[in-house]
Amino acid sequence: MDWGFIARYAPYYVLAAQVTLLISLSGIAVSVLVGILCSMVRHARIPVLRQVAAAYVELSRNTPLLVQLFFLYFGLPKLGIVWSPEACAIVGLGFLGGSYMAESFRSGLDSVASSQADAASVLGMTRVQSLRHVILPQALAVAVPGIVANVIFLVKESSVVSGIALADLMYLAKDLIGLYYDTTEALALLVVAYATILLPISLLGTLLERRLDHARR
Amino acid sequence: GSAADAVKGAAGDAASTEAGQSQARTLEQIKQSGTINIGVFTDKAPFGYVDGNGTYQGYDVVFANRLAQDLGVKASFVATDAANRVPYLESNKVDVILANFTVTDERAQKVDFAEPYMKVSLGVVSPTSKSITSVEALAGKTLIVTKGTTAETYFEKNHPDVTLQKYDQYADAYNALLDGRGDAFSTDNTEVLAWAKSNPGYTVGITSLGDADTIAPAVHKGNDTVRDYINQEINSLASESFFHADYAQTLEPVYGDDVNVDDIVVEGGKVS
Amino acid sequence: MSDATGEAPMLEVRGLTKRFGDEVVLDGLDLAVRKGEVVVVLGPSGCGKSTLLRCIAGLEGVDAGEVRLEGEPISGTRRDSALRQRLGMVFQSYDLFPTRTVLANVTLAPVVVQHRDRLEAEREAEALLRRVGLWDKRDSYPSTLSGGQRQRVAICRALAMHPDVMLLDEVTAALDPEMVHEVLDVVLELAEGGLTMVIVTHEMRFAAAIADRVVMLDGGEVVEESDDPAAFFERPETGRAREFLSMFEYKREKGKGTDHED
Amino acid sequence: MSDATGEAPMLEVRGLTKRFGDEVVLDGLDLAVRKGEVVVVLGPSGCGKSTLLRCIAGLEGVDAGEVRLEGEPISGTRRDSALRQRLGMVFQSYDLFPTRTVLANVTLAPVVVQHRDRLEAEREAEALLRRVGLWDKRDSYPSTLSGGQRQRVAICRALAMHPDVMLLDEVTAALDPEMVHEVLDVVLELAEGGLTMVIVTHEMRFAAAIADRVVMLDGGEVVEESDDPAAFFERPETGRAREFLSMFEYKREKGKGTDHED
Amino acid sequence: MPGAEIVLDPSNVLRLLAGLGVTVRIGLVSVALSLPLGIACGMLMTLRNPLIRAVLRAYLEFIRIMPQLVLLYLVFFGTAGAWGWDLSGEAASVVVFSLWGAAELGDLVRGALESIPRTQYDSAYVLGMGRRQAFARVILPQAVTRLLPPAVNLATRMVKTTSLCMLIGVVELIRVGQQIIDYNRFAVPTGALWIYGSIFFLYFIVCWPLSILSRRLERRWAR
Ligand SMILES: Nc1ncnc2c1ncn2[C@@H]1O[C@H](COP(=O)(O)OP(=O)(O)OP(=O)(O)O)[C@@H](O)[C@H]1O
Ligand SMILES: Nc1ncnc2c1ncn2[C@@H]1O[C@H](COP(=O)(O)OP(=O)(O)OP(=O)(O)O)[C@@H](O)[C@H]1O
Ligand SMILES: [Mg+2]
Ligand SMILES: [Mg+2]
Repeated sequence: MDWGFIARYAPYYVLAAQVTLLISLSGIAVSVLVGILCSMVRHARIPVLRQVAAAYVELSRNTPLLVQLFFLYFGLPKLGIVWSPEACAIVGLGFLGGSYMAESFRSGLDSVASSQADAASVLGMTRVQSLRHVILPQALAVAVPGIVANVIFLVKESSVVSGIALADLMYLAKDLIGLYYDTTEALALLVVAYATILLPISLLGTLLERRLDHARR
Repeated sequence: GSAADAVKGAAGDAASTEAGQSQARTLEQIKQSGTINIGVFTDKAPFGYVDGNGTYQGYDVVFANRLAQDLGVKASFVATDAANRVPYLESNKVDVILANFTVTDERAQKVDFAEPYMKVSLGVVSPTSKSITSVEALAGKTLIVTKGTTAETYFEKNHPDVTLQKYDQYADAYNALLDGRGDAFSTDNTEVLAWAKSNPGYTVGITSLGDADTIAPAVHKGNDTVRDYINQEINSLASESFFHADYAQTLEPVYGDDVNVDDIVVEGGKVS
Repeated sequence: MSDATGEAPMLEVRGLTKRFGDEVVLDGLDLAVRKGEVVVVLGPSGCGKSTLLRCIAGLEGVDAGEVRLEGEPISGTRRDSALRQRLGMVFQSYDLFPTRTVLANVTLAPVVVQHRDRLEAEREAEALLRRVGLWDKRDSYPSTLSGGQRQRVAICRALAMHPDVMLLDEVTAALDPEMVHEVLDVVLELAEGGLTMVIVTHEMRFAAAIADRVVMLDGGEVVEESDDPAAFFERPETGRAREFLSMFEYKREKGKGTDHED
Repeated sequence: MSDATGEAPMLEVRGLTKRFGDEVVLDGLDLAVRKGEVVVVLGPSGCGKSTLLRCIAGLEGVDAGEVRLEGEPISGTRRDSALRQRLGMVFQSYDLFPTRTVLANVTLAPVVVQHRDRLEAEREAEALLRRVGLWDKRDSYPSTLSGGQRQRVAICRALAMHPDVMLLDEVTAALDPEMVHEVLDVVLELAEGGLTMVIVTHEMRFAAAIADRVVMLDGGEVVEESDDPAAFFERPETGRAREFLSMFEYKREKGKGTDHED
Repeated sequence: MPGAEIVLDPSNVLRLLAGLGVTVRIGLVSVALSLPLGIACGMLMTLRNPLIRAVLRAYLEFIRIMPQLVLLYLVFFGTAGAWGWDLSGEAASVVVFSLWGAAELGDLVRGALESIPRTQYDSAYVLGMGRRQAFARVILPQAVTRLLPPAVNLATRMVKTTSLCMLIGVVELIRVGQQIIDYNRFAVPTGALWIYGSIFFLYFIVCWPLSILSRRLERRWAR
């Protein structure tokens, strides 16, 4: 191990980690929005939109992010649509993550027994009150492990954006390998960087799960 | 830069001793196996690319085929990226790299180069409408490069004021230029000249940048039997002006009369 | 079907018909419950007892007939919140809100629905929880309680809304015998306090003890009704009631087992 | 503790002690069951009834004491297959094998464990399933059956091994009253057929009807034992038994509710 | 729309299909290898041995939080740099996807085994079945029905993720597509749109049936 190399390039990894975080967090935010929209459309059984949502989920789940990104980044410009790498990455992650998030939300909603809505109703709650005070807190508690898994998944998948010239962690590592051929060091830093980002998320998820355990009986 | 170079040098030593645990195949072993593994580009026409039938073509590939033929073995091509060339050799994934590999000091610490068979320096291609004609004009602009190329190294070292946008593959880089994602693209001048010829609307505003470099085959560090054989081959091919013929077959259709063949081709390893 | 005195009964069901698809579950059913009366509804599984309570509570729409509360018609599921508050209901499944503590379960609806002051709601919840012996569990989550404890909290939660009528649907079906007793003691106490209740249960001894009136459903109709529960359980009049009650009797030709010995 | 005639009882438990951690669940318990006898074990929740049956079946190891089958000691969990086959057990939860049909559930162990001929095993399964009225369900999967049907199949599955003793642990606790009857009728029939059984149940009427002997556990010991179940249920001798049986009684000061009317 | 000819040219179609073949081959070989590894892993995880548990837990957690692309680089370049291993891109991909599949499948197997109620073991025991009989006849069939839907789902994800192999130089579907785009850059300027669109579609038609299968199995066995 070449510690000089590591000392010299570790700060670059910090910068690249910021890019990774920024891109994945934005992508996750979009995913959550898409996921809520999608699960609402499917939960409420809105006609046409429901089929559109179902088709979207299939497309999103059965194609790789890399191909989705290449299509957005290199394919769309041929139609005159040129998006920045950041835009492509966030749209791509949102497109991919949306269906995963929708799935988690849906299973959360489904897991709430219908008797809970009945109980709220006989207590005189309105639909909105029942959703806000009774259904959503429970649905969320059940959905949390899935959501955390999706967050980890999306941060991991964000490594693919290096392919469209976004200077994330993976991009930096590939670059250093190509420039200086210090493969071992570049990869060691890469592993440490991802572990530093994802281990806390993973641990936080476990903690959260335990805290919400009483909500799942 | 010098401290960094020292660091890199030390790292190079460490890496080569570590990599030494794996033995490169000798010439004899290659002959016995009946195939030689050669790393080539697949997306860098007219030097190394795959044609409409899926066959490897180009200036480097013609030489590679001849090398294999004279050795009496089959050429097995391995697709490589610019950035993968050194790791491929270090891990013996290929016996030889024939992928427009510019000879540099950093690389020479990691791999052994044979005699050169081409000359290059860097060129910069940009849209004719917003042609970039000097390095100074690049300041603050976005320059597309491919990871692991001499262009990347050159601009990283000498022009930190230029924003680099890096791609894994040449194909991606060219597409990015076509889609207007950067102001210009830099790589070997031979490459950009060839490309600009066939892409109307693009001009090579800077035809020669940095030091004039050579391009040579490379082998695993210390794999002398193979390197010596290649050198011997390059020398003997000079008698039949092999690389001129190669040029006529693969590059001339692209360059036409604009380029003087002797500005590019090196015969017998002798840089004129 | 109103009272002899002409005053409207607290709760009245008239010609209630309810279908699920082609299946007629309730078929023109009539039932009136006076203020302070405890009516126990009996009947075989699937005869529509739960459906009846759910129609009364407004959880299911009705296909024909109507439900009246103090003479005012309230059929249909789209009744407003004020009306729904007048009917309290407790279900078989412990349907407490799992993400809230015991105290929060009891105070949620008073605060959110009735806009009562939190402190006042908590004071009342304290009184209710003390009555069922669960005040020291106020900060526990439902998942940490036994089934009997959960049902007692569910009863408090319904009572906190001051309902005019309580509907109890097999509130002890999922409980161990001891817990059954815990819960039914609370219900007996409510009956003694004069609360109007409609109770579905399979605990025959409990039914006999608590009922002012017993109503037996079968085939979507009332097949037997009695103001004298003791008599109903001793000498049911219809064949169906006898058959139903025999479900709780067992007979064995004794002696065979011991014949084998030696 | 053996029989007056000197012959060893079918099943005998001597000084059985079982601890979970620091908790002593069974404390030197003695019990003998004669051939063909039906013993009902009663007691409050958590008193160790299930633990007793599980120790007898070899599902739990014991800390002291022993279990004997026809005089032969069989304590411990590592007993061999032949011995295990002599004790059949049915659990509260429907524990059928969900990936196999009803028929396959009943024939699996005879074929796999006893290496009996498949056709012969199926012929016997047919007889058993007809007896419990489920022969036409032979090709159904457990998930499509009602709880009562599942328990009847579970009983057939145990019977197909020709056990000497059947252990039934609250086999009706998760069932609706009608289904309870379906299942208990089958058990009554087995008792009449002379099968030796140890039964844990909370159905007091059933217990009174089926028991040759009633054993009440509390605090890890037998607190009351009676060869005359009728007398036990009418006039329990110990305070504990009286207290336990009172769990099934309810009393209400009647009339209060009706006072309110008008 | 101009440019469609690039994906109608028979030789291009054949090349793309050959690329898809490589993709599917890597996916299938990895799935096949991760099956025994994953089952072994899952069974080991149900053991009470704390050492085995800790080791497997660490393995699982590492695989769980590392991007597959990082793992590919680790195995492809890392092992070459550190130990001079000569793994081809395809071999490295298979190694990575098998290790990843084994970890994820192991967790599924563990979950399936642990989800089987205790009374199932008890019933088998009181019926006189031996440990092996009980496992083979009672536990395994139930575990498999619970396991299969998520396992098929995992296989879909594995096939999908083989797209990353292209970044370590494996000439698979995407790389072939890039070669075609590059070669036809002048003749068909809109090639990228068509080719990436086709690749998108090809992945979809390979993965979609697997997704459907997984859902069918799930519905069938939802008991
Ligand atoms: N939501 C529903 N959709 C379709 N059918 C239903 C629905 N709810 C109840 N039923 C049917 O209506 C009939 C009566 O059901 P209900 O639950 O009211 O019976 P019950 O008397 O409460 O029985 P149990 O004693 O088992 O609780 C049953 O045949 C049932 O299958
Ligand atoms: N596997 C176990 N580990 C620890 N404690 C146990 C275990 N099984 C039972 N116990 C404890 O042993 C005691 C007796 O349990 P057991 O299930 O035998 O009671 P039971 O009489 O069958 O009660 P119930 O009527 O509720 O079924 C209980 O306090 C229980 O908590
Ligand atoms: Mg009901
Ligand atoms: Mg028990």
